[in-house]
Amino acid sequence: MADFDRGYFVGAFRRMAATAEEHRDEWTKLDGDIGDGDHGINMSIGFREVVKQLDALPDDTDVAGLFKLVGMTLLRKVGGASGPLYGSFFMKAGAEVAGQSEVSFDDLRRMLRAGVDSIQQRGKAELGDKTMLDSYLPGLDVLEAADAADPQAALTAFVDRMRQGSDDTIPLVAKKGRAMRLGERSVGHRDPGSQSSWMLMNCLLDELKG
Amino acid sequence: MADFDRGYFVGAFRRMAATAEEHRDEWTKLDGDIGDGDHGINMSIGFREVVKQLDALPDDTDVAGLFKLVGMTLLRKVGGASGPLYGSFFMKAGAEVAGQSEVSFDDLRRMLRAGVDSIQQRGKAELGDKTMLDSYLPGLDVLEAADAADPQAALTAFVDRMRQGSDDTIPLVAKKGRAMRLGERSVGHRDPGSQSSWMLMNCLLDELKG
Amino acid sequence: MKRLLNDGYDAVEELLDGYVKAHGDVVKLADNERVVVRTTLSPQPKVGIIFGGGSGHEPLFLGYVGEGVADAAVIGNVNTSPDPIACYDAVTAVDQGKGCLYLYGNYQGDVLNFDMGAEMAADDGITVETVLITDDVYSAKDRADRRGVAGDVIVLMAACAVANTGADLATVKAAAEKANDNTYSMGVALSSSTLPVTGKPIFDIGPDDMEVGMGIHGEPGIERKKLEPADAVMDEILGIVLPDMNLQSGERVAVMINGLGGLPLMDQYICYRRVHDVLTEKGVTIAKSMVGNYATSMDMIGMGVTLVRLDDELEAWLNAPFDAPYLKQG
Amino acid sequence: MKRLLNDGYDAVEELLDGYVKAHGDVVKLADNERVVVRTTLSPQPKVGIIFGGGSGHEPLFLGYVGEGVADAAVIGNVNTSPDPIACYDAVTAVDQGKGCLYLYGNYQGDVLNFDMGAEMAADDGITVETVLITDDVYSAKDRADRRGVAGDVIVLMAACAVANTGADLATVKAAAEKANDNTYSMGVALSSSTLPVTGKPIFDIGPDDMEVGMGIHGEPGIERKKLEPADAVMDEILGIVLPDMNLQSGERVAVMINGLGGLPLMDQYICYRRVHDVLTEKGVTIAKSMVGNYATSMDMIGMGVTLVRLDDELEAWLNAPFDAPYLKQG
Ligand SMILES: Nc1ncnc2c1ncn2[C@@H]1O[C@H](COP(=O)(O)OP(=O)(O)O)[C@@H](O)[C@H]1O
Ligand SMILES: Nc1ncnc2c1ncn2[C@@H]1O[C@H](COP(=O)(O)OP(=O)(O)O)[C@@H](O)[C@H]1O
Ligand SMILES: [Mg+2]
Ligand SMILES: [Mg+2]
Ligand SMILES: [Mg+2]
Ligand SMILES: [Mg+2]
Repeated sequence: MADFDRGYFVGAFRRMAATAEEHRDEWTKLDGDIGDGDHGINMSIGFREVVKQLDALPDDTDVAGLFKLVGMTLLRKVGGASGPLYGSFFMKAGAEVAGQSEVSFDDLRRMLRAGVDSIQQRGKAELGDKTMLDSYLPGLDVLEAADAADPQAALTAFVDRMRQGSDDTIPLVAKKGRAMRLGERSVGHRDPGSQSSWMLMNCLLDELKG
Repeated sequence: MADFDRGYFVGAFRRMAATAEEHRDEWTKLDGDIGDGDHGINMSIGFREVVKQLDALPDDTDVAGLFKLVGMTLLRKVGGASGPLYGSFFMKAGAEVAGQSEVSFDDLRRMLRAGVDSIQQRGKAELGDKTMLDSYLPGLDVLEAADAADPQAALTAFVDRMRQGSDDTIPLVAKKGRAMRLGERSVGHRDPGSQSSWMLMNCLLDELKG
Repeated sequence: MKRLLNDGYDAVEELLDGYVKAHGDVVKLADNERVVVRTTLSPQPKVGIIFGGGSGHEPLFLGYVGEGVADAAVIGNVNTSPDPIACYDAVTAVDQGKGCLYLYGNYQGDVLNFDMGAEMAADDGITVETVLITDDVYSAKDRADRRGVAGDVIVLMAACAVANTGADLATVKAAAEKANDNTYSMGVALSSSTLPVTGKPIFDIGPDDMEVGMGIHGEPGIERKKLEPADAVMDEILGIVLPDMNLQSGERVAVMINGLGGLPLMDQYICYRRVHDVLTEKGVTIAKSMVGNYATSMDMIGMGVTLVRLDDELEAWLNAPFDAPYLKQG
Repeated sequence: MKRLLNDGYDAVEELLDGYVKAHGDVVKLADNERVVVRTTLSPQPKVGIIFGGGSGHEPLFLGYVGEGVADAAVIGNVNTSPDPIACYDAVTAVDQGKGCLYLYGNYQGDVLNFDMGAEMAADDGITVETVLITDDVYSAKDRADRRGVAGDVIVLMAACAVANTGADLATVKAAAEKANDNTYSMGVALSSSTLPVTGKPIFDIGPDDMEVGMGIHGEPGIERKKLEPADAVMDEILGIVLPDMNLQSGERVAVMINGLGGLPLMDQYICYRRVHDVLTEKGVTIAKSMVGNYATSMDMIGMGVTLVRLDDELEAWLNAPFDAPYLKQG
């Protein structure tokens, strides 16, 4: 059972920052179709600041501290719905492993569950409301059911299921967030947060693959 | 020597109104290139009102009164440089034949000269300044030199020379009006007022031809 | 469409820096660079009025910070709710011991962030109440679900008029709620705005089309139609807003025509004219008129109509003296 | 670009009708439908201040008619000087026996028409003086040949401040001349405006181009260049204006950023910021700042910088109290 240390997570966060930059216009376009066209831009603004923070990361920062820093940075810089949601996600995830310098794969699963719980607590959305939860929730179930002996396979299944969950948002009528007011006009469009969330989680997998 | 009565001039003014309408966008485009893009629009605004006035023309209006009415209407409705210039042109032209119900061809030549004098007096432009005077002035010289026995031929020569004068504005550097501040950038463009003026005078000819 | 910017990532900070430099006699940045506050607070302690939302709606929200108007504006990224720390910092910057009122348009992102700010303030023992502005008639059937558009300014005026009397937080909140309950808006957009970071429009729209029910963020409207003459568009808007507010002959209203940024004042007054004529014809009295760019979407071509049903109290609030760079009267 | 109008031929009349309906407490139409006048003139007789020019520059000129500001605005067709009868009718509507001052931008069409108006007024025994506004630095080498752009508002403020003291016509005229002599503007356009009658732009311009030295009528500027970032454009403008006005360290100025209509306030404040920083760096004091759409060209995307060299007198004039719908201070 692999251990995930601070270096691993720093690497994953740098990948997330690169992903946010690379997919900025794609996420923005998705949000333009059924939202206000800022999702990719704001995630890129947030992760640009994350990179600055990582570049100046104090040596004594542990995993919990790192997650708190990333969460707070997103909270401060992103705004909108996804700022507090992603911010809480990372902060709550980190809080699960306070004081630990390394985390086990089971710890990681607990972290992600805690993070997703906080999204749900803050945003009060349900499965099928056409939000990022439509990728997170089914993904987490798969992750938790997976064999802990093979984290890479488990994370692969997790991300694949999240991606599938994102695809599944396309035919849905939005019930939360800005797209909600579009009603039937939201049908046929992918939810932008479901796309950004699987792509960000995919960075955990990529960093593990190295 | 043909006489020109009120009916002739009413007909000519209606033709001018139709011409202003038809060439509105062309004159506007010319003015857009080196001016402020309003010449055709404002002439069409003015002549639309002229038509309204003609439709309600009091029976006792003589030629001088008709010209005064048209001049005043353009003065009131056109604005810009061409409002007072065309307005004065028609008012002064009419004043030459105060009290007459018909005018001779010689009267007509005097009218046009008086009108052009007033343009020059108001606008203080010279030949070659790239204005409507570059069509009017050489045109008038030809008209005055022409054989009074054949008004149609004389008016044809007049209009042809005006048209030529308009063509001749193309290579000029503007010295008056809005285009003046463009300096060399006005070169290569036809002066819009030189174009509208020959086209309007051409209506005198067309009405004569019937 | 074209903009005149530097790096789009710097646009909000440069806007705020430029704004406080231009209006340094009235406002400054709080310790938080996303919080615009009055240089000096009211000499008599009053409820702190905190107005906010995304940037890109200028003069909303920052233009309404000033004497007798908002005490602070909290500014987010373009079209994006401000962050919770800025929401909190605004409270600590302006609270005078009487508590604060958050006023912002009803968008989920804003609710999430402002609520977190209020929680943080509560931890400090400062009471923060919230009135969500919900004037956009076409955005939802129930008032509570509607978004806030130009009605933001109306609700702000009412809240500030009452706060300026020294009233307590509950009274100020009730005034804002009353104003909100009586405010009805609806708009159309003829173009998208252009985002500073991408330099691109948010959505495409045909040369002869308009988006009906457009908000002020570039969210799609509720319906896309062929563009019609101004009078027909006003008739269509009034045809929806008047029944929704059930406006009767003999009633009194305030009318606001709000330009979204790229629509000339000429067009806005032509729109106003039609609204005026239709209401007058209907026997409705227009007691107050406001025309201009109150809540924009940067360079978006479009406008909205806002009607406020007035009684004596509400009319007096809207006619109170205000002195902010973009709201001066009395 | 798109507009929200009815028949373009009716646009000016509908604008004026809408304007006086919206602001009926302040202004009305004179007997001439192209003349906007104050509903009530100053109780103390003063020199009548008559401001005017084409329409399509709103809020210029009509937006500045009000208490302590212009007594009348004379409005022409779009981008077109008003007619002489309107110019004359404005005089008879506002003259209080102390004569009137015509204030307008230096365009030949305006000179022709206003001069005729003044001649007609002279026939009635009313003295009308004229100050031509000539602030557009890039439009000509000699001040007397320059056109008037946003400086119109600066000169108006000075003239009105002095007229409000009850000063005689010569004194008011001298104040306007002093303000004009100290006012320097220059602008850029990123797009043409859209004409109401044709629904089309006046000129074409590439997606990456800007027109430098653009006026407010859609006349071509003096040079076409590649569009640059805001700071670079401001540096270019200041690189021309500052030497022209020979501005020295230690001097004091008013700064106006004038939006041409389609440029968001966000961009305008970003432009202001650069101008502020460059002037401050140079040791120049900014004693007054004005940012916004003061003199537009309908939906044209663009802006201008106006600098006014101040002495105590001029500064006091610009800080006088004004109360028109689009100019309220003090
Ligand atoms: N209540 C919610 N619960 C979970 N996710 C949500 C909720 N509301 C919105 N989201 C997610 O946030 C995304 C939009 O983020 P963003 O564009 O940053 O916010 P905003 O709508 O404020 O502009 C949506 O695509 C959706 O996935
Ligand atoms: N001083 C002048 N003398 C004669 N004609 C002039 C003069 N100034 C301008 N014009 C004519 O007027 C035309 C422009 O008319 P118009 O577009 O209506 O005026 P404006 O420049 O005020 O918009 C020019 O093309 C020119 O022919
Ligand atoms: Mg969004
Ligand atoms: Mg012209
Ligand atoms: Mg947003
Ligand atoms: Mg003109």
